[in-house]
Amino acid sequence: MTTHLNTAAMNNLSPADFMPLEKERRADAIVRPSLSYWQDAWRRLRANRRALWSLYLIVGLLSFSYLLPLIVSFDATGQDLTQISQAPSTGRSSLIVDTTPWTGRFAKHGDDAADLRKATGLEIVGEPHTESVRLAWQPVEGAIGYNVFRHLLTPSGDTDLGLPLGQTELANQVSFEDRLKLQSVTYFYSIQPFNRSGELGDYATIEVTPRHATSIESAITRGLISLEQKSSAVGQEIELKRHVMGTDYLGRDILARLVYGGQTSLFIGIIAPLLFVFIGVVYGGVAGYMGGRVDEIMMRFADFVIALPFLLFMILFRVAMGIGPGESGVTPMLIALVALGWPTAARLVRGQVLQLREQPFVEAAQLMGANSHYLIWRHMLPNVMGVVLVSLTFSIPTAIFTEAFLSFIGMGVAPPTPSWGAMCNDGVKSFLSHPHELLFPAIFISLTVLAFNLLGDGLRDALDAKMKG
Amino acid sequence: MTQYILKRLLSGVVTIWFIATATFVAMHLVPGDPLSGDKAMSAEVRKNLELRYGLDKPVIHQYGIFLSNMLQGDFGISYTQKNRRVNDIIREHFPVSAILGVLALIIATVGGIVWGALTALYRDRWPDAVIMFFVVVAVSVPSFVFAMLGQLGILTLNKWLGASILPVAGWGSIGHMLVPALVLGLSTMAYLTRLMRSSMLEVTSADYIRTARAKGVSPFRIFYKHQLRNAILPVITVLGPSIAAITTGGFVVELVFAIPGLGRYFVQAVQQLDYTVIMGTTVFYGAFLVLMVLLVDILYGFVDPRIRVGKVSA
Amino acid sequence: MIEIKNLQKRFDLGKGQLLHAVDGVDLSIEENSIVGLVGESGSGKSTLGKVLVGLHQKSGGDIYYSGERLPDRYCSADYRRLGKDIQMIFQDPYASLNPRMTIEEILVEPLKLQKWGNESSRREKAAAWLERVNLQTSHLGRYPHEFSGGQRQRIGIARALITEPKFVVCDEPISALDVSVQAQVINLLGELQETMGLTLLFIAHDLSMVRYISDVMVVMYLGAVVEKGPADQVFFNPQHPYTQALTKSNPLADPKQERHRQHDMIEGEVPSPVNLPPGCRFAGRCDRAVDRCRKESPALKLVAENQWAACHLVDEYSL
Amino acid sequence: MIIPCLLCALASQAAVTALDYDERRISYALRQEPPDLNTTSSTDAISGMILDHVMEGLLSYDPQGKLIAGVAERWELRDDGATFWLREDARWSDGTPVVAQDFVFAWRKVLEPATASTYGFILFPIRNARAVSEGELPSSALGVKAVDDRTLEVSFHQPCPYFLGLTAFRTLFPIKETFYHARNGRYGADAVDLLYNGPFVMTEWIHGASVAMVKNQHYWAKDRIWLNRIDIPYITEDTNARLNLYRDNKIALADELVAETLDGALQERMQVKTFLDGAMFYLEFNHRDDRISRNKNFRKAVQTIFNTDDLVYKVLGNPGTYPTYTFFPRWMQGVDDFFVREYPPQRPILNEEKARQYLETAKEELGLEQIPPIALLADDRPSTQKAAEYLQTLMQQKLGLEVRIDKQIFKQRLAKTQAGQFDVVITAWAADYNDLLSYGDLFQFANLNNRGRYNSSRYDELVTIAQSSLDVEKRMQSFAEMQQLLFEDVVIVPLYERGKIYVQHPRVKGVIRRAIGGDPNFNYVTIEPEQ
Amino acid sequence: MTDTTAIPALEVKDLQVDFSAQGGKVQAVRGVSFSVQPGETLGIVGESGCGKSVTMMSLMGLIPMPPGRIVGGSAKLSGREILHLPVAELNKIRGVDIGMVFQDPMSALNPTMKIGEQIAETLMVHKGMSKSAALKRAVELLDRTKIPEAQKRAKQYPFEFSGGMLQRAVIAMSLACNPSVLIADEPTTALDVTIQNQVLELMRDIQKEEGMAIVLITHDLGVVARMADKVAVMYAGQIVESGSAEDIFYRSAHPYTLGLKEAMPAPNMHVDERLVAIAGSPPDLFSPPLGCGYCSRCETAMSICNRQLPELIAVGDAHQSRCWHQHQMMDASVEGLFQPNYRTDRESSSSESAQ
Repeated sequence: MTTHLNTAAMNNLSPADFMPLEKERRADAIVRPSLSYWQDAWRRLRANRRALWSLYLIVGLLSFSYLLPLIVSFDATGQDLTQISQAPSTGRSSLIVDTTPWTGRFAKHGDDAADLRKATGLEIVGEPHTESVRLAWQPVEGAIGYNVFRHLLTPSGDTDLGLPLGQTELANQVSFEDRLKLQSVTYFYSIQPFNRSGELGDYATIEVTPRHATSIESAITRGLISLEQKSSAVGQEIELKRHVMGTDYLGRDILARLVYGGQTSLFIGIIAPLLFVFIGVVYGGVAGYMGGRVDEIMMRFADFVIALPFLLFMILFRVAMGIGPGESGVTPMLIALVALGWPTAARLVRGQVLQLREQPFVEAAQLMGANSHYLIWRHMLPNVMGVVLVSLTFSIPTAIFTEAFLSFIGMGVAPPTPSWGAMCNDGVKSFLSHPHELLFPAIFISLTVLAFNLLGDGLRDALDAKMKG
Repeated sequence: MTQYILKRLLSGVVTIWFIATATFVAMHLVPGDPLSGDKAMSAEVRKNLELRYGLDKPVIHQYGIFLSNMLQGDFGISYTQKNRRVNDIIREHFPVSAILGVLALIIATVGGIVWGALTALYRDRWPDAVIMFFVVVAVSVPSFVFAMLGQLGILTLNKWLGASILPVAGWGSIGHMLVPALVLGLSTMAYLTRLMRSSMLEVTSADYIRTARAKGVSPFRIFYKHQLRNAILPVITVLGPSIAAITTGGFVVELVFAIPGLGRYFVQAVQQLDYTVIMGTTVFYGAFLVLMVLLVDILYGFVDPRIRVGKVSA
Repeated sequence: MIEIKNLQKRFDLGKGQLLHAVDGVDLSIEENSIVGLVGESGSGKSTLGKVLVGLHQKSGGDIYYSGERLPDRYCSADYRRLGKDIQMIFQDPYASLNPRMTIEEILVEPLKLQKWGNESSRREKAAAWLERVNLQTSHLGRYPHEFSGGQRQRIGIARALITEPKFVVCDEPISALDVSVQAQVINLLGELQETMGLTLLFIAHDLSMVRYISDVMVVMYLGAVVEKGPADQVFFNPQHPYTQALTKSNPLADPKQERHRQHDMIEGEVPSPVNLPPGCRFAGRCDRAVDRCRKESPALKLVAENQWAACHLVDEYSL
Repeated sequence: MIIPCLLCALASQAAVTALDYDERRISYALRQEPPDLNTTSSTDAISGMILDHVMEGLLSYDPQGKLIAGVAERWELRDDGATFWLREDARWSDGTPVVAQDFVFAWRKVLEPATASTYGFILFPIRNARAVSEGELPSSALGVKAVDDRTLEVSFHQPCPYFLGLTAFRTLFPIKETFYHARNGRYGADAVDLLYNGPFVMTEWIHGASVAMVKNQHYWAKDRIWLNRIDIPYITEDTNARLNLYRDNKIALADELVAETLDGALQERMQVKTFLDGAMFYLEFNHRDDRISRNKNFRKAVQTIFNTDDLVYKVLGNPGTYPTYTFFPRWMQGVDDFFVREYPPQRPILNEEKARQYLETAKEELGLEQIPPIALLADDRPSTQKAAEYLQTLMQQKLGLEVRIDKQIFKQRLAKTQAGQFDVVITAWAADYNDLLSYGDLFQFANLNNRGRYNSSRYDELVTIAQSSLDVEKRMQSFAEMQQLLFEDVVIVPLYERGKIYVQHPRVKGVIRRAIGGDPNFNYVTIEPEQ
Repeated sequence: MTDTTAIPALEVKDLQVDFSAQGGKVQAVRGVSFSVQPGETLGIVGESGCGKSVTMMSLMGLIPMPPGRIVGGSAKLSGREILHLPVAELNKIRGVDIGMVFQDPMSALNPTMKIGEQIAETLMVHKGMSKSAALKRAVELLDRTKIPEAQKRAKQYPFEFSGGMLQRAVIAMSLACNPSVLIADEPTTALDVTIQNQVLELMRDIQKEEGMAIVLITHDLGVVARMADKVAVMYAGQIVESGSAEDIFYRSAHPYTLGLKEAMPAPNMHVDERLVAIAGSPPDLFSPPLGCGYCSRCETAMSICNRQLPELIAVGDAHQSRCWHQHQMMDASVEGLFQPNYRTDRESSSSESAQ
C-alpha cells in the first residue's frame, strides 16, 4: 500500500518549501460572522418560505383590520335595506321610487258560485321594481279571497306555486302588492282563488323581472340624494354604493364588517393568549423556581384548572359573567379565555424552568451569588422565551376558534359588534342561498389560523434547531 | 403500580370536587333564574317550585346538599325536562356521545398514525405534500363549517346516486355515525398527524434504527417493528387531552346531525339555565376526563415497558 | 483549608427509598494542593463536589472552610460571600455557558454579582482573562455556540477564576473533551493553580490524568472513600482491592505493556446506591471477600505512609 | 372497511322514509325533545304537539279550528258554570272508560300547590281555583264535581265566556287516578308512563332521539283517523339539518325554516307553506318610574319612526310574517268577522321631523340635556337579533339615540325583564286559549306577565269587562278600546305577527297548523297515492 | 501476524464521503484506505469529528443519504465490492458478514423491544429461523457474552440492563450470524473503566474463537494499545498515519500522532512538568485547507504544509505517514527540524520503568 511520490507537483519542490512556517494562531480564530440566538432564529425563519409568507399574511391581516380603517373609512353598521344579502358586485344603478303604499283594486264579487273558475287577467300594475311589485287580476266568481305566490321557476302544478306571499285581505280585493325582499331576478307570480269552504281554484301565473329600486326616503337617509331633490328625484337613476364582498342580511357591507370583525377576532385571538401566556409564564416560572411544596401546590391547582372541561366552562363563564347592555362581550370572553387558558403555558414554563434550574450555567450564576430575581430574569426567562413564543403562536388559533365557536352557538360578542365568528354564525344559516356571507368570514378565520399555525411551525423549527458550532 | 393508580384516583377525586365547586360557583354567578318561563308564575307557584328544587335554602346549604347528593351519585331533577333525573339524562345520552367520540377518536388516531407515518415515510415528496395540505385545511377550518359541508356532502351523494347511501342526520346505525365522527375527529386527526410525523422523523434518526439497519433488517420491518411503535408513544400521551377535546366538542356535530348526545343537552341546558343538568354534566364530564387521562396514562404504561415495569434506574 | 467531617448526602426517591450518594466522607484538603477524586459513575464524587460548593444541601456532617463551618443551606448572600473564595468548574462545556449571553457578558457576570469594580474595569478584566485562557479578546462579543468544546471549557475556567477564588472544585472538567484538547485544559489549570496559589479538588474518572495532576488521590466507591493517599502512591501501589482493580483496568497507551499485562477483571458492576446492605460496599464484587466483609463495614485505616484504605483484609500500617 | 359499513347503512335506512301510503305512515322531525308530557305541568309547545295527538279533552278542534265534541258529547255553558256529558265510548288506551272523575282528578292535581303548575292560572275561572292553588283550601273544594261517571259539573266564580276553548287545552286533559299513582311519580316520564285517550298512542320514546305514535285502537273516533303511524325519528334544532332531512326524503314536513333557506327550496320545487302561529312580537317599554321610557313623548318618538313594513319585508323577509299595528292577531274572531277587520287599528304616521319634536319634548319633560344610552334588551334568537340590530341603527340614524343592545339568553332576558332592567325590550306573546283576552289582559296592571308595569285604571276596567261579560259585542268593544289605548299611550310598539315557514310533502294533505294547541297536528292527515 | 497473501476480510480504498450542508458541502471523509485481515484487529484513532465513524457507517450504507453522499472509492468485503449496493443486497451483508457495535448501547437498542427479541430478530431475518428457535439461540448468545441468567435477561427490556450488560447484549446481537468483520464504533466510551475492561476482554475472547476481523474505532489510545494489531490515525477526514501498533506507538511518524501521545501524561510525569498540548482545533471541513489539515496546529509546520497536501509516504514496512517531513528532500534542505522517527521511545521506556 505504498504510495509512490510520482506526481508532477511533488517533484517540483524547492528547499524553501521546507522552511518553518510563520506561526499565527489561526486555529482559534473564528471566521464565521457572529449571530446571537435571536438573530440566528430570525435567519432560519426567513429561510423558511412558508413561515415567512405566514408572517406576511399575519401582518397583512393585522393591517387589514387595524390600519385599513385608519386610511379608508368603513361603515360596519350602516344598513342598506335595498341591498340585503347582495352577492359581491361592483356597484349597480338603482331607480328612485316613491313607496307610498298602494290602495289596490277592488271589484264587486259574485257570491258563492258552485265552481271556482280559473283566475284570469293577471297583470302587473305600474313598473315592477324591487321596492314593490303590484299585481291585479279579474275577479273570480265565488272566490272570497286569493292566495298569492311567488316562484323562481315556472310553476309545475298546484303544489309548486312557490313562496306563499299571503292572501288578499278583503273579499273584493283583486290586487296584491309584493314587497317581500324583492330582488332584480325573474319571478313567477301566481294567484289562486279560494271560496268560503276553502276549495281552491286554478291558478294563473305571470312572469316579471323587477328592476332595482331605492325608496326615496332611504335614498335621502343614506345621502344618495339631498333633501331638496326630494320632489324631483323620483324616476331618477342613481348609482349605489359598491359592496366588493357583498352585503349581509341587513344590507351591511361585508368588507367593512370583516375589517371591524377582524378587530374583535384578532383582539381576542391575540390578547387572550398574550395574557394567559404571560400569566402562565409568571405562574409556571414561580412554581418551577420555588420547587418543592410550593411547586406541588401550585401545579396541583393548575392541574385542577386544566381538568375543567374547557368548552363547557367557556360557555359557563361566558354566561356567568354576562354582559351589560351595549357591552360588546369581548371582556367576558377574554376573561374566560384567560381564566381557563393559563395552565398549559404554566406547565410548559415550569417544566422548562425545572430543567434550566439544573443547568450548569444557572448553577454557576448561583455560585456567584445571583439572587432569584437575577437568575429568573437573566438566565431562565431568555432561555424560556423561545418555547413561550412557540406556545403563544399556537395558542392564537385556538383562541380565535374558541371565539368563533362561541359565536356560532350564539354566545359570542354582542351585536352590532362584528366578529368573524359571529359573521360565520350568521352566514351559516343562509349558506345555500348566499354563500358569500359564510365564505368570506370563514376564509378569514381559516387564513388567520393557518398563518399562525404555519408561523408556529416555522418558529419552532427555527428556535428548536440545535445551534451550530 | 397499584399505589400509583390509587394516588391518581385520589387526586382525581379532589379534581372532581374542584370542578364541582367551580361549576357550582359559576352557576350561582349566572344572572337569571331557571324557574322563569314564558309565562310569569305566581308567588305561590314559585315558592312551591323553589321548595321542590331546594332553591329556598341558603346558597351554602344548597352547596352542601349538592355535594352530598353528588357523593351518592345523584344530580337531581332537570328543571326543563321535568320528569327526568339528571342521572337518567346522562345515562341515556352520554353513551351516544361516547360512541360517537370513540369512533371519532379511532378515526382520528388511526388516521393520524397512518397519515403521519406516511408523511414521514415520504418526507418531502408528493404524498407528504398532499397529506400535509389536508392537515393544514383540517386545522384551519372551523368545525361547524365542516359539519355543514359534511351534511351537504351526504345529501349531494344521495341525490346523485338516487338512493340513501348515508343518512343525512339521525342516530341508530353505523351509517349515522360515519360522517359525524369523521367531522368530529378531523381536527384531532390533523393534530395527531402532525405529531406523528415529527415523532416518526425523530425516531427515524434514532440510534436503534441505525442498529436495526446495521443488522440487515429490511426497511419495511424496521418501519413496523421499530419505528411505528416508538413513534406512537408520544401520540398516546396526548390521547387523554384529545378525548377531552372530542367528547366535549361534540355540540355542533350533535346539533347538525340530530344526534341525541349529551353535548347538545349541555348547550340547551345552559341556554335554559337548567342548573342541575349543567352541574351534573360538567361534573360528569370532568370525572370522565380525569378517568380517561388516567386510563391513557396506564395504557401508555402498557405500551411503554419503561413505565410498565415501573423501576427507577439509578 | 477544607475540612470535611462525616459528610452525608441522601436523595429521597420517594416510596421509602433513599439514595446514599455521599455516605460518611471525611476529607481534609490542604491549602495550595490538588486533590484528585476518582471513582466510577455513581460513586458520588460529583455529588460531593456540589455539596462542597453548596449547590446541594448536605444531609449530615460538617464542612469547614478555613475554620468556618459552612451553612447547611445556602441563601444567595451565602453564595455571594463564599463564592468569592469557592468556585466550581463544570463538566459539560456546552451546558455550562448560557447560550443567550455573549462571552463578555458571561465573564463580566461574576464580577458584577460580586460587585467588583465598575463597568469598564470589569470589561477590562474580562478581556484580560480571555487572553489568559489563550483566547482572543476579539471573541468577547461572540456567543458560546461559536466555540469548540475546549474553548468553551477555557471560558468556563475563566469565569470560575475571574473572581480569584481560593478553592475550586473541578467537576470532570476534561471528560467531555478530546485527548488533544484535554491537555490544553489541564495545562491551563496547572498553570493557574501555580500562579494563583489555588487549591483544587479535581474530580475525574481518568486515573492517569488524576495521578498526573494531583498531590493527593482519593478513591470513592458507592458514596464512601475507600482509599486515599499521595497520588503516586495510590496509583502505583494501591492497597484497597477496588483501587487495585481500577488501576489494572486503566488502559495504558503502550501496546507492549498492555499485551503483557494481566487483565484479571473484577466481575459485575457498581450496584445501585439505593438502600445499601451492611458490610463492605465492595464485598459483592471483591474476589477476596470473606464473611466479615459482608457483615462489617470497614473503616479507613492507615495502610502505608500517609495512605489510608478501608478494607478488612489489608493490615494496618505501623510505623 | 368501507363497503360493509355502506351495506350496513343501507340496510338500516330502508325503513325510514318521509311517508308511506300503504302503511299509512308519515315521518316528522321535532325541534327538541318533549320536555314534559305530564299534562298537569306541561307548558311548552313541543310537548303540546305530542299530547294533542295522544290525548283528548272534553272538547277538541276540527281541521278548520272550530270546537267540536271530544270526550264530551254535549255540554252547556252558563254564567255560573258548565256541565259536560261524557260519551260512553270514550276509552283509555287500556280499554277502560274515560269517566268524569278522571277530569276532576286531573284538574285538582293541576291546582295542588305541590304540582306547582305554571298553567294553574288557566283554571282560575273555576270556583275556588285560586284559593286551592295558594294552598288555602283543599283541592276537594275546587268547583268541579263528577255527578256520575258521565256527567261533569263545573261552577265558576265569575262568568267565563271562553271556558269551552279551555277544555280543549292540554292542562285540562283527563288523567286516570289509579294509573297516575301506579306510576309512582314517573307519570309522563316515558312512553309506558302515560295512559292515552287520544287518536294515537305513543309506542316508543327514545329521549332526545325519536318518538313513535300509532293509531289508538280504543279511540272512540278511530274511524276518522286515516294515519296508522306517526314517526318522529329525528330531533334537531338545526334548521338546515331539518331541511336536509326533507330534501333526503326522510321527513314529510320540515318545520320552522328561515327565509335564507327558501331560495334553495324553491329551486328544488318544494312546497313552501306558512301559517301564523299566534306569536305577536312587540317592543315593550319599561313604564317604571326610573326609566326614560316612562315618558310618553319618548315612546311616541319611537313609534313615529318605526316602519313595520321595512322590518318585515326587508329585514326579516319571512313570507307569512305580517306587519302589524296592533297587539291582536289578524285571525282572531270578532263579532262576525275577524276582529282586526271589524276594528281596524290606527296606524302611526311615519314622520321623522315629528319624531324629533317628540324627543325634544321628552327631553324637556325629563329635564335632560341629552338622552342617555337606551338599553334595548333582546334574547339571542336570530330573528330577535335582526330586529334588535335594525332598531338600533334606526333609532340612531333617525333620532340620534345611542342604543345599546343587551343580548341575553332567553331565560336571562326574562329575568332581566321581570326585574325591570331595560328601557325597551323585544318580546313576544302567544295565546293560551282562543280568545282575545289571552292577549288583552297582558297589560292589566295586576297581570304578572305585565313586565313593563304599564298602569292604567281605564285599561284594567276594560279587562274586567272582557273577563266577565258574556255579551260578545260589548267585549269586542272593550278590546277595541284596549287596542286604541295601547296605541295612544304607546304602551308597546307592535313589531310583527310571526308566521312560521315550512315545507310539506305535496302528497300529504290535512296537516293542521294552528296557534292554539299543539302544532302541527296530524290527526286528520291523509296521504295521496303516488301517481 | 498478517498474512498478506490472503484476501483481506475488509479492504477500503480511497473512500470519499461528502455531506451537503447549507451553502455547500462538508468533506467528511477525504480518501481513506485501509484493509483488515481475518483474525486481525485494526484500530482507528482520531478525535471527534475526524471522520472515523462516518467512514465505517458509509461502508454499511448507514449514513443518511442525502445529505450524505459517497463520492468515490471502493470497499471490498472478502473481495466483493459492497459500496453502492442496493439496500436489498446490502441487507444480506449487514448483520451477516459485518456486525456492528455502537457507542451508546442504551440508545442503540430499541427501548420497547425485549433484548432477546432484538437479538432473535437478526436470526429470523437472515437465517429464516422460527421465532422460538431464534429466541433460544438468542439466549445462548447472551450466555456466551457472559450475561448471567441469560434466560431471564432475554425477556427484559433495555432499560432494565446496566450499561455493561447492554453492551454485551449488543455484542451478542452483532455476533448472531458469525460475521467475518466486526465493526466496533467506540464500544467502551460510555462505560466505566472496570466495565470497559470486561467488554474488551469479551471481544478479544470471541475474536480468538471466531477468528473474525475487528475494526475498532476509538479515541482512546489506551484501548488501541490494548486491542489493535494495526492502527490507523485519522485527522480531518484523512488517515494521517497507519501501521502496526508498534509502529504507531513507538515509531510515530506524524506530528499529530506524536502530539496525541504527548498530550497524555506519562506515568512518571507530574503536574509541574507540562503536557505537550496541541494548540487550536481541527479545521472546518466545510472548507478543507489546501495543504495539510494539521498544519495550523503543527509545531513543525513548513511553508509547503500550508500549500500542498502531502501524500501517504511509506516510512517503514507497512508503516505510512502523511507528512512532508518524510519527504526525501527534507533532510537535505533543513537541518534540525522535526525528525519524527527518532523521537519515539520515551513511551516504552518510561512505561517499562513504571512497572
